[in-house]
Amino acid sequence: MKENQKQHQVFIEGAGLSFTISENDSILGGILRSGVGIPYECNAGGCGSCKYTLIEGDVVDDFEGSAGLRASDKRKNKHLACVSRPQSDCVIEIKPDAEYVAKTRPKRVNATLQSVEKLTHDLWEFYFESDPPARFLPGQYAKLSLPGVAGPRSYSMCNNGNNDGRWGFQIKRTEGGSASSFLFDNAVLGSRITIDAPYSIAHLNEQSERPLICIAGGSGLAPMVSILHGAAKMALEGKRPILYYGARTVDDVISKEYLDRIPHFDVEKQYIPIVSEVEPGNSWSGPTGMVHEYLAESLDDDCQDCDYFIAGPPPMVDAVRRHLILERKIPVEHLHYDRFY
Amino acid sequence: MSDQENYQKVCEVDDVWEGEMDVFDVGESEVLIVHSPGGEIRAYSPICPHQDHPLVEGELENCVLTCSAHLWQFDAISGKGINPTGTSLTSYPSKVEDDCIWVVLPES
Amino acid sequence: MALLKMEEWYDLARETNWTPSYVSQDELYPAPMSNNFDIPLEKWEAFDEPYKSTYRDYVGAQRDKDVGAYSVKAALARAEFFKNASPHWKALLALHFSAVCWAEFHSASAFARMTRFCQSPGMRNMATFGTLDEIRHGQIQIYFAYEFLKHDSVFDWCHKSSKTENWIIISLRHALDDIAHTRDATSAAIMLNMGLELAFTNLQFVALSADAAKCGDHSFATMLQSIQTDEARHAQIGEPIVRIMVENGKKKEAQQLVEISFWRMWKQFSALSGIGMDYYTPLEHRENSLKDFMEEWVIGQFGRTVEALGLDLPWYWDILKKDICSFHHANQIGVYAYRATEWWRPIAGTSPAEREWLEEKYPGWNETYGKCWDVISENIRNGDYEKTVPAPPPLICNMCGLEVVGTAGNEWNAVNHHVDIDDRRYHFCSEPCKWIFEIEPERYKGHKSIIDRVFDGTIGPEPDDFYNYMGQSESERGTDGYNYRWVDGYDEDEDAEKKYATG
Amino acid sequence: MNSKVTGMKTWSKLAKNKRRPSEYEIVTTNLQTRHRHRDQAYELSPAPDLSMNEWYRKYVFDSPLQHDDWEEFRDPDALIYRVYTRNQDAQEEFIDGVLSEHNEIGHDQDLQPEWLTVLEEMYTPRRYLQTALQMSAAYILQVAPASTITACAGFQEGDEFRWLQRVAYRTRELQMTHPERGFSKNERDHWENSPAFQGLRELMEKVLIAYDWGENFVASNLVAKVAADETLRELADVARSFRDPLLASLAENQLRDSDRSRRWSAELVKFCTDAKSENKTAIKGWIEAWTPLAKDAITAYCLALPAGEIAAKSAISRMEAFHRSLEI
Repeated sequence: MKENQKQHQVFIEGAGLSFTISENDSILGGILRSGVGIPYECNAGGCGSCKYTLIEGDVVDDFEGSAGLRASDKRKNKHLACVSRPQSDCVIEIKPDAEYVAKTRPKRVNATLQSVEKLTHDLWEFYFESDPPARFLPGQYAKLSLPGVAGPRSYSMCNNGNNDGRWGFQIKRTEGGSASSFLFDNAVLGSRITIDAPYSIAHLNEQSERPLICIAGGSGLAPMVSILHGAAKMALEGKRPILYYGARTVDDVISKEYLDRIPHFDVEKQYIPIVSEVEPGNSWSGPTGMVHEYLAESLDDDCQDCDYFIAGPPPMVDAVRRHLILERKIPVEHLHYDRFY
Repeated sequence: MSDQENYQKVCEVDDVWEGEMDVFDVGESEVLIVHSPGGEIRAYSPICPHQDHPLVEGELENCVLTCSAHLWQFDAISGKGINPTGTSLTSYPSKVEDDCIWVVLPES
Repeated sequence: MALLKMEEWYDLARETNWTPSYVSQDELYPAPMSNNFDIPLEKWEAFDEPYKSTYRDYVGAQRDKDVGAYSVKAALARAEFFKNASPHWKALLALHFSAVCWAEFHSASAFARMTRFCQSPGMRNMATFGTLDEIRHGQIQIYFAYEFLKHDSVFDWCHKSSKTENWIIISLRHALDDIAHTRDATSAAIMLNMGLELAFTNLQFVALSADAAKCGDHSFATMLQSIQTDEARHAQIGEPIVRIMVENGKKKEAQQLVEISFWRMWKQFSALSGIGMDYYTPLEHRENSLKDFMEEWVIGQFGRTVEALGLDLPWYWDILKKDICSFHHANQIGVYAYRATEWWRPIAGTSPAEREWLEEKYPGWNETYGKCWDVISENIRNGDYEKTVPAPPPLICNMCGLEVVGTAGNEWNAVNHHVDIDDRRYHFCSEPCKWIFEIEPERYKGHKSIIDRVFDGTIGPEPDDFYNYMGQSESERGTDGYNYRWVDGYDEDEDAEKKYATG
Repeated sequence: MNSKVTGMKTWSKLAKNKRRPSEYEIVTTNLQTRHRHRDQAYELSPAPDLSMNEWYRKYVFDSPLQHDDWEEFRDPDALIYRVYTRNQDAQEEFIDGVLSEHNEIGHDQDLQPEWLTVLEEMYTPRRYLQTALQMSAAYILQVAPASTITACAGFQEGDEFRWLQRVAYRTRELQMTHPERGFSKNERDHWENSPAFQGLRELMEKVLIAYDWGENFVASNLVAKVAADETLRELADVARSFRDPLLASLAENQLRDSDRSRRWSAELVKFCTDAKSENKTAIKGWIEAWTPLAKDAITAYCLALPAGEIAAKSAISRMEAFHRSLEI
């Protein structure tokens, strides 16, 4: 978090806004830190939400060939705010969007590893601690810069914001994944990382009175745990949130004991794990199949009036949102998710 | 109508079959031509009113146009939002003449 | 769930024969649709399929099979694969899909004939699955082919070929109509299930699937495997019937049906899969040759199955062992030379490196077929492209519809097998093709090969008449898939392009 | 260079419509080979030398039912294999649930003796009727002049087999609870000899040998199958009054399949009559020729039901209503 990098001035044409940004920061980071909102989701060059047109100046793109930018976009001098950094003063064109104004402006903090807990054979929970308080809303994510790993990686917090500076993440071990290889193989208690947070507007809205339905797969569990903790503090009388969790195998199912720690959460009634690949001979007696197929069979007709939080592997998120929006006709504003790729 | 001379040629009708949509360059601008099942032809701005995402990457099924980014849906004939409501595609006047599709684009 | 187990009730669903009284047995099971080979009805009723499946399980399993194949992700991966595929692989895909889509869909009718006209309830039910399976195989493969169409119009033939009079389509239709569609239900069941599915689908689908996986086309590979598992289910119709025939003194008849259908299918596979394996599969992905596959799966495995059922090895087994090293090599020369009569872009597949592989797999290849390719290569190097296209029409076998060929070079051994009937001479590529004709000349003698149709005036004299007759517009005539760049290897693409391109 | 490799929007055979074809059209049209030459449906010696070419000429090309372009027929459900298996898997799962539920509450133990007699004589023998219907659909399939018709008939054949197996399943289940009765022993005898079934059996046997493709389609799908289904509907109504909701549920589900058969059959009728007025005459003639036999079959079956004559009348009137709906 060195602040001795060169600073540049970025001017948003048409909006009459300008802000100062360090050469090392992404345009998106700079915009959000200055209190302006523009659309974004994955923060990693995948979804293409944060496209802007460069009118003047130089930027460097950290992610050549990112999926979010088409050849035709490049011809029109478009870039992605999340993966481009200014190299001079710039003039850009992008439509500010108040919905995306950060309720807590993202900041970079240093943190050290405090504890590790094994949730399943390959999904572990890591707690870090920072000096400044941990400020974020349930469901938001952070960009973690890990030693020896090129570029930041996005992970959702699994706890709630707090003054003790505690940040919880759940990370899945993936073969050959450098981020997971640092955390699983090299990190020791006390290892230092940098956290840039919070991001995302797919967070719990304490004003909404709609019942909550959380749908997760894989490491998409973390934001749901955060949301369920957050919801526990809200007095949603008689509106118990439901957690659907899609696991590939029985071994990937999150234990009831772990979820039992969420206040007022009745795991027997509110937690529905669904397994897609049951080995022959396994004694699994719960539902099987893909999460969206299970929802197709089991969601009630009054599902229109719920808020949906969705996180997990991209194909799962895609199948679930297609089902909810295209088949169930649920209003798009009731769905909360970030499109990662 | 004084529009008459402002019509610009986009493409031939055969370029966009019933049930298809496609994007064409007209001068400096782009226009989305939607040929709905049933035969109606419409011209729209090619970008979703939600965010900067090309509509042509979405789907056109049974006169419903779905944007691939956030699955916003629009009535392909009226351009009005189906989910969410209260929004609509930016529509341009269009006509079919001499087996070609013509539009009037706003002055930029 | 309190449900009965399949074994508890399955047999009841196979007790469904009744004795008609408002119509006669002969009216209900007439020739040419039915033939019980004079075996008593109760023997047919004893038909027992080794692997049993219920409708309930069938739709569940089949639904699951299709989920992955039809996903958007799989479709994108296929499109990506296709864009990067070499002309070799594109030619292979075009050839595969244009031959199998309609052929498999059409097989639904052959299974329906078994359901309607056989007299074994167990077989009736298995054949119903067969009918549904074949509808699947037609539809899923044409769906895959359709994804390629927007990149390359040669794939239009996957859809349009079924009713055309292209010589390759005639040849395939003749073979399939002979074994599956113009026979009584019992014979069709033996011929289709034994002669085609049991004998060759491993070769077609397992081998191709392995190649596809090696090339990175995983969804194609998975789809082919899933087809193969369907085939394995309904192909089991053949074995119990052969057993019933053998046990009831009809070994000779069963033997002949197997021999006819196996040979007919061998000729088709030899030309289509043989060329596909040994010439069209990209060299870096080739492991086994057609000969390797044939020796292991067909001569070995199928041979053992035939003997285990109480039949003999076909009389032409020694001829077959020679044929697996020769027929497709010779036909590849013809297929390449007459490339304009084909709708895809044929591959020579005889670059220097490929010739090395062929020599290794088929010792002596260079001295025989290689000599022909020497001449073709030399003409190309000299820019004499027209010399690579033979002027005279080829001699076409009146059974298999493929070119009458022999081993080229010093060992030239083409023998003109022929039969004369009613002032017409029928030509055959081989002793077994002639033998099949002579068993029942009435079945075949009225059919005209594409060349016969030229000579009798069905096809007009102008070159365009020939292509029009075959349904090929000018843009649908095959050209060298590499534009002759293979002659000195594929590496120096740009230079070679300049060198050979402007012919 | 090779001329530039370019793709196409859709199959050339579908391009003339200038319309994006549906997935159904992409994978179901133009996959048939036999409807090419009058004497040579199959690529071997022409008729009469090859008896199968003779068969196809006589019964398909020379059928009174004619169309210049059979390939233009479309299934109104636009059903393709993967949707068929998906839908039927869901239906079968539902049926599994219904069967399991009733089994668990001892449904069969509580059935009244007089109802058990009806099940034994009127329901379980229907697996033979299902077999005849399965065979009948299989014939339509193998002579159908277009692949879109092949597909419709193929799924219908699958449906008939589905219910053949479900009736067999129920037969065994009833036998296990009531071993003293004739379940799984007497069905063939009832089918071959009981007056209730002789009309249906006569109808089916005669339909099966009506080999002309047009007549077969009409006799099978517009008359015999409709008659068979309407008798099932009557049986299901009686089941309700005898507190057998299980049979009622099964029948209701089976009749959903039959509705699909009626939809495509009615569409094929319209397709034919729109093309040629002679087709109207032919179809009308066949319906008239086959209906008396079907009425007798319905009457014989229904008279053996507790509801008797009323059942027969309502079943017949529904069959006639279906015929009227065809606007022939």
